[in-house]
Order: sequence, then C-alpha cells, then structure tokens
Amino acid sequence: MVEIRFHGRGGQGAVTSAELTALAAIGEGKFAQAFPSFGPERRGAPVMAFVRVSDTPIRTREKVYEPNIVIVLDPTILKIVNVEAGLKEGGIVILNTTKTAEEVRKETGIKARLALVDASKIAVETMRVPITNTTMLGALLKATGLISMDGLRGPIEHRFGPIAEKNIKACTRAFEETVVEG
Amino acid sequence: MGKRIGVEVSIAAAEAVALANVDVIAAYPITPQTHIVEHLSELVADGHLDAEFIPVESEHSAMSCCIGSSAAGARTFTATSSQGYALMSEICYIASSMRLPIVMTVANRALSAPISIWNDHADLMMSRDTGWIQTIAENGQEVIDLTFHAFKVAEDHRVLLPVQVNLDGFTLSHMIEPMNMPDKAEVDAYLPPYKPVLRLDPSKPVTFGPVGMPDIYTEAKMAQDQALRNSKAVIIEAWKEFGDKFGRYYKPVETYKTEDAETIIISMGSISETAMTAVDHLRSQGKKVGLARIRLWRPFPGPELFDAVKGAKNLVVLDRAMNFSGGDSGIVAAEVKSILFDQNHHPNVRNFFVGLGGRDVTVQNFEEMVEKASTNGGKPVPYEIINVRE
Amino acid sequence: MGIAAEAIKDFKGFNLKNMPEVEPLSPGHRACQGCGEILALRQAMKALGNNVIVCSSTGCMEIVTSPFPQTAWNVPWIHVAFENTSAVVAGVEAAYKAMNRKGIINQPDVTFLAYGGDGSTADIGIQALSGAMERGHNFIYICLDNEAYMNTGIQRSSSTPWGAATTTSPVGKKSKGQSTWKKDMPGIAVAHNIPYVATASPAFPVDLMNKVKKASMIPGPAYLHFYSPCPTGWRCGGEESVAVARMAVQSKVFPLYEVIDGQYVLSRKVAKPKPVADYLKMQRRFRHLTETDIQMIQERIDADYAELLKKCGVEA
Amino acid sequence: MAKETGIMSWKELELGVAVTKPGSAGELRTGDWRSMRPVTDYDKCTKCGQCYIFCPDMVYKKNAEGYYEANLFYCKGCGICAKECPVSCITMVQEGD
Repeated sequence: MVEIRFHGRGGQGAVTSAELTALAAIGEGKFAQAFPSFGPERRGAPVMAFVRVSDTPIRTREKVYEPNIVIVLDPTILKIVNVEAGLKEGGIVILNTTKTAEEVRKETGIKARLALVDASKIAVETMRVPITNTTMLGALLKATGLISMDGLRGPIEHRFGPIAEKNIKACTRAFEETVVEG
Repeated sequence: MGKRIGVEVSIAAAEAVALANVDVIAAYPITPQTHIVEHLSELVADGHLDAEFIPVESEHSAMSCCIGSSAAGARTFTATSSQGYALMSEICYIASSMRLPIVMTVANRALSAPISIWNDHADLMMSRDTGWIQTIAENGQEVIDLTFHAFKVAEDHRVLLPVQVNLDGFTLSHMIEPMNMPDKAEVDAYLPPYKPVLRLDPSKPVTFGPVGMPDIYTEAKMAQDQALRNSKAVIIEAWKEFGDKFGRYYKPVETYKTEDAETIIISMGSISETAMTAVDHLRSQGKKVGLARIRLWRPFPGPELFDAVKGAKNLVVLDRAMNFSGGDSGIVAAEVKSILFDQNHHPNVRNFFVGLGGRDVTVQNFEEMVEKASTNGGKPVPYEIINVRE
Repeated sequence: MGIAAEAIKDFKGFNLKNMPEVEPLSPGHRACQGCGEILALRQAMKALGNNVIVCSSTGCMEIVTSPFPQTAWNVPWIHVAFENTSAVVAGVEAAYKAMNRKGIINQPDVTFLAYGGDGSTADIGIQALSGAMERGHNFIYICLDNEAYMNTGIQRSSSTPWGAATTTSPVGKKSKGQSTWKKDMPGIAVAHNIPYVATASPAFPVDLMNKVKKASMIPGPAYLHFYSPCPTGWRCGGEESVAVARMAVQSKVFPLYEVIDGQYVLSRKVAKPKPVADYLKMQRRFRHLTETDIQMIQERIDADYAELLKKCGVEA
Repeated sequence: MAKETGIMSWKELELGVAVTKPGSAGELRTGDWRSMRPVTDYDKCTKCGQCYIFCPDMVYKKNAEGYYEANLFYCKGCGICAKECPVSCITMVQEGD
C-alpha cells in the first residue's frame, strides 16, 4: 500500500489533487482512499489531504502518519510546515519550486529524495491561473508511476469539463519538466 | 451488475437515494452531511431525479416536512448530523410513533460544546431510543446498500417504521473510495414502489396524531415497541434478499476471526476496518483476537451479539460517545453487559471510550486496548478514555 | 393583474341565506361553551369543503377535536407538534406535487390548510411559518388568534394585547398586565410578499368564508389572521363571543382587511367607531385598566387604524 | 363497543394510533354539558340563519320549511344563538332535573 500526503493552501486544490489521484487509481482497478484533513481551514490556510493506493482492499481509517510520498503544491508552505514529517524510509518529496535540489535542502533541511517542478509557472502559462493541482499530478506521475496519464484523463475530464484539456496539458507538461533525483 | 465507481461516500449516498426513486427530500445543511443534500438538489435540478427538494429553514422543519410528506404517501428522505439531529429529535420520536417509513442518513458527529464538527457517535447514541430502526455502515459500499435496505424495511407493511442509516462523519462521509453502484433495474427489482396503508387522502379521511389519554397511551407504546421488535426478522430477511440479488450479504452482527478468539473487540462503524487491521497484526503475533461489529443497533441484536462473543474470555467494548451517567459503563458497554448478565456469562469486559470529537483511532490504539483487556486479570474496572491527556 | 387578483376575479362569494351545508368539522367536539375559536374554524371549514388536508398545531383546536378514539374531523387531519405545522403542511403539499407529477396519484385539486393559535403562530412556530411562506408552498395558514396560550391555562403570548391580564402577565403592584403591544402578525406575513393576506372575524361569517375561499383559489401561500374570542381566557360570558368579536371590529381594535398581491384593501370601513373602552369593558382581563390606560390604548388604536387606512388608500 | 370507548387491546390499534372513522366525535353527546337550553319561537323567526352560522357546535339544521331546529344532542347551551338572534326569537331556559 502506498500512502500520500498533499500539502497546499485552502482553495489551491490539494484536496482535488488527492481526489483525482484516488479516482485514477480506482479507474485502473486498484483500491484507493482519498480524504481531506477535516479542519475548519478556509481559503488560504495551509491544508492537507491524503491518499492511499493499494492492490488489495484497504482496511484502515487512520489518518496517514507515515506517507511514502509527500506532494507540496505551494512553495511557500515549506517555510511553515515540516513537510518531511513521518516520511517513510525511501520516500519521496515532490515540490512545486523554482529552486534546485541543493537550494531546497539547504533552506529546508529535507533529507529525502526530491522531485522538483516549477508548477506555478506551468499552471499560469497553460491555464492562466496559479492553481497547481493537476500540474502537480504530472510530477507525481513522473516521480512515482503510481498512476498513469491514461488513468487520470477520465477523472480530470469529469471534474473540469470544458477546461479539462488545459489541465491535461499542464499535467503533461509538468510530467515532462519534473526533475527527479536518482 | 452495477458498476464500479470511485466517488465521495456522501455523493454515493445521494446517488443511492436517487436510485431509490424518492419523491420528497426535505433537508437543511449541516456539516458533514451537507454534500449528501447538495448532490440530491443537483440531481433534482438536472432532472436526473424527479422529486421535490424542500430546502427547509431548520432540521426541525426537515423532519416535520418529512412527516407531512410520508403521511401523504410519498417516499421521503432526509439527512442530518449532530446538533441538527438534536434540534429535530423532538419530531423524530413522533415520526416513529406515527409509523412513518421515512429514511434518514446521519453523518455521525459529536455534540457541542465545545463545538466539534468531527466524528463520534454522540448523535447516534442520543437518538438510540427514538423508536427508529438504526443501522451503521462500515464503508461506502454499505452506505449504498444500507440505503436501499432502509427503504425496503421501512416500507414493508410488517414494519412501517422510520430507518436511520448511520455513517461516520468525515472519516466515511468525506472519503473517496471504490464502490459498486447498482443499476436502476436492479434497485427497482429489489425495492418496489411504496404503497402506504394509511395516508392523508380526502377520498378516505384519516386522523393522524390524535390525543392519547392515559387509557390508551400504554397500548400505543406497546404496539410501537412490538413493531420495532418484529422488524428484526424483516430486516434480516431483507438483507438475505439483498444478498441473493446483489451478492453482498449482511447480518445484524458481523464477525471477523472470532471462532477461536480469546479476546474480541466489539465496535461499530468505520473504525471497525482499522480494528480488522489490528486483529490481523495481533494474529500474526500469535494472539487470538477477533472482532464483532454491530451493524444493527436498533432493534438491538442481543442474541446475535451474544452468539458472536460468547466464546471469548476478554471483551474490548468501544464506546464512541461520552455519556454522562456517572456510572462505570458507556452506552454500548452497558448494553453488552446486560446481555451477558441475562445469559449468566461473565467474561472480562473492558470498556474504552475512543475517537471522541474526531480524535483518530489507530491500529496501535486497538492493540493497546487488547493488551489492557487481556492482562488485567478479569477484575471489573470502570471505563477508560483512550489517549486522554492528564 | 397579480396572481392573486387573477385567481379570484370570478369569485362570487357566499351569502347567509344559502350557506353550504358541508361540515368538514363535525359536532361532538369538546370545545368550551361559546368557543369563538372553533366557531371561526368551523366557518372556515364550511368555506373549504371536503377536498382538503388539514394540519393542526398543538393547541385547543387539536385537543378538543381529536381525543382518541374519536375524531371531529370528516377530512384528513394530522397533528404532529406545536411549532411545526407550517413545515408539516409544506411536506404534505410537496408530496402531493411530486406524486401528482409522477403519476402516482391523480388528485391535483386538494387544498392544504394549516392552522395554529397565536402562540403557535407568532411565537414558537414563526420560524417554520416564515420558511413555508418564503418557499412559496401552495397552502393556507390560519392563525386562530385568541391572544394568549389558552390551552395551557391563559399564559401571555406575543399576540396578547397591552394591558391584558394573563397567568404570566398578571396584574400586580408593579404590573398592569401585558407590558408589550400586540405583534403585527399579518404585517409579518405581508413582508414575505405572499399573494394573499387577510384578517377576518367569526362575527362577520360571510366575509370570513369569502376570504378563506379566495385563499384556497390563489396559488401560493395565503395567510389568514382570525380574531378568535376565548370566553374562558378573556373572562366574558360564553354567549358574548360573537358580540365581543363584533365590537373588536366596530371599535377598530381588530380591523378587517385583505392584502391582495401586496395591495391593501379595507374590507369594511368603520364609519362610526365605538370607543375602545366599550370593547375593553366586555372582558374582565382588562378590568384593572385605568382611564388613562384606556386613553393610551385608544390613541394607539386610532393611530394604527389611520395607518391602515393610508395603506388601503382610504380617506380617514 | 371497545372501539367506541377506546378501551381496547394494543393489537386493535390502527397504525400510529390513527383514527379511521371520520367524524366519529359525532357519537359524543356534548348536550350533557348544558344547563340552559335554547327554545325558538317560530312565530317570530325570520329564517335569517344567524343561529345556524354562529353556533360553535353545529347544533342548528334547516328543516323542510326553512326554519332552523336545534339538535340538543350536541347543544352545550352557550347561548350565542339567543344573544345573536336579531329578532330575539330564541330564549335560554333552565334545564329541568
């Protein structure tokens, strides 16, 4: 079972990212859960969302304490949240950032393997909004292969309707531009 | 056959209500139930569901509208939670007393104060003696299946009582997970149209809700109590028919690895899945642990629960709502002890309060509780609150 | 023409010589001798006939008509609780709408009536009533206003008039009885922009029945406020009910009017009003009032009536 | 008889204690409440119908000649009819022993 924790700000789509990931996995015949951190947070506040993906039925309702994957949708979150907390041995942190791996490590002290992409730039250029939920899913695909682009297409189309294509474009571009540490 | 879907459980609950071809929905938004009624109003707005959606001004009015609608002969649904339930509870007693087959989904949530929108079973326990049939879902699939079952049982002429389907707020209501959503034709084959016995109809006038003086109130309550007792056979029969049609079989009490278990956890709702993971883990360490999960809460399945746990030396009984009795047992534990007493059976019962107001219940918590239960030497101790800070 | 005016444009009206014989509310009910409330309800039901579903709030009219095993109702009737009759009727109306549309039933012409006393209407049930009016359900609401909680033993409500003695607004060294002015329930109904609001009195049965019938013909919510004398609570003779009700109109204490599509229409202008004192002295609930008190009430009544005339476009 | 008095077994109750016989209150003799009884002088009566429409207990009924007759089975003796009669043709008289 793979467990993922998404970090973002309310309104940026961390919850949507988590949902789309689970829906893609379910669409591919896997078992999955997606759920937000159920707080009173409103637009702008730091929020989390969680995903579990498994080949067998998932039988737990605990929160995710020890994720295999952490995804950070907003670069400014790094300054206020220890996103590496609880990350499993061998886990990966996927960041939306303009910085290099070295700079990130220096500033945040993250020790885990990193995958980096300038998702905000991609989102603005492709969709004209700095909402990085679908963009960061491209990074997730690239960094982990947990779900496939084909699997994501359906849930994105269902969710975004007329603007689905732009989201898929952003996702695809992020896939191409994400730099994953070996 | 249905189809495999991935969707938020609240949305699935709403879809199931729509598949049940409900005629009237009266509801008021309250977290975490809100997505259920939002989605139902969307289905009505889009023409996918031919129903009247009444956006009432309070939960009190939601249940009152439901009584009017059900008494008029329409298939009727609402959903609520927590404070909303508390507000409508006056009318919930009347719905069951008037024998109206309303179906209500309750996204279980703690009661104020302090205000907590998060999950526990305070609303369920508060509503336990309102005369409603009450089932508790473990996962999204059960929410769907119990919804069809609720209408089937409620409207059965041998029952005619309201049914409350409970699901854990957030931990289940806001979970996206895979489920099987049945086809319309399958649901129609299982759930025939509602045929009221009595209804508000000018061509055949009936007086509903007359004054009951002391010479009839006792008989009225006896009749109602019998109706609830008799409903159990129909509830089980409707689950059997559901299983035969849909391939998913349900029982009042579900067991997991209880056959040779020395210690059995008794739980309700979605944390039972976490408990199963704990059971597996403890079994891998050679510990004989099992789980009994209460799916039917009212009418209380005493004999079924006793059969499920009678072989164990230790019982770990979970209560998910703080009750202020001043005594030694939570509500669930008191029910369990009552069955054991009647059967002159004396295992070691340990009662734990867990998961209050959204406090997470982990695999590790279950393991601790099992450990405590199997090592205290069988002497009676009062309930213990897990993870409370000193 | 507004929807209400359009719906009633061909209405002819009842006349005293030729009253409908139908009695949806049967005799044998247990109302007090000379009850003005059940009299008003009886007249209303005669106007409505049998194709009606009645939702009752808790109160005298519930308790005197329905002690098991008998019912005084010849039409379908439901009582659920005190404060929620407007929500119950909304549910019934919605159910009929859905079932007619879905072909489950074919009963498109049923009238839906909810009634409650003034406590049920102006106090505990005002939220449910406001909700049902705002949502536009097609129903009639009748407030049977006897100006206190009579069923529980004459406690004050927000509809109790200034100076009236009740068991919770007693007269004492520091109290003259009710210390607040009567809540304007019809005004509150009007503020909901519903198609029809009217006041009526059982002392003017043809007027009352006409208003009830119109309310049933108009789509959407209709609010009717009935002056409902309670000899027991007002402390007057049972035979006085109709006389007190008539005096209330003649003294401008309870003016009769309609509000059709938001337009105020005076039902009868009180040409030579009787002094309010004449009305007050008929009821022992007011007997402690001094002349100064009565003068103050008179001034208030005069002002309210002048305001009403203005709204109705009638010259004083 | 049991169903009329309400003294019955719980098994005989309708669903939710509903009452399925419309207008069955008509079985109740509310005339027993009365200490005064209305007597109409038909010589004076103008058949105006005031007594009929002002009676809270549905006591009056029009007969073949158009006069209103009181059904004393229900009359509680409130006296509204006598008070309201515009030609004072109704008088309230004391009930005998």
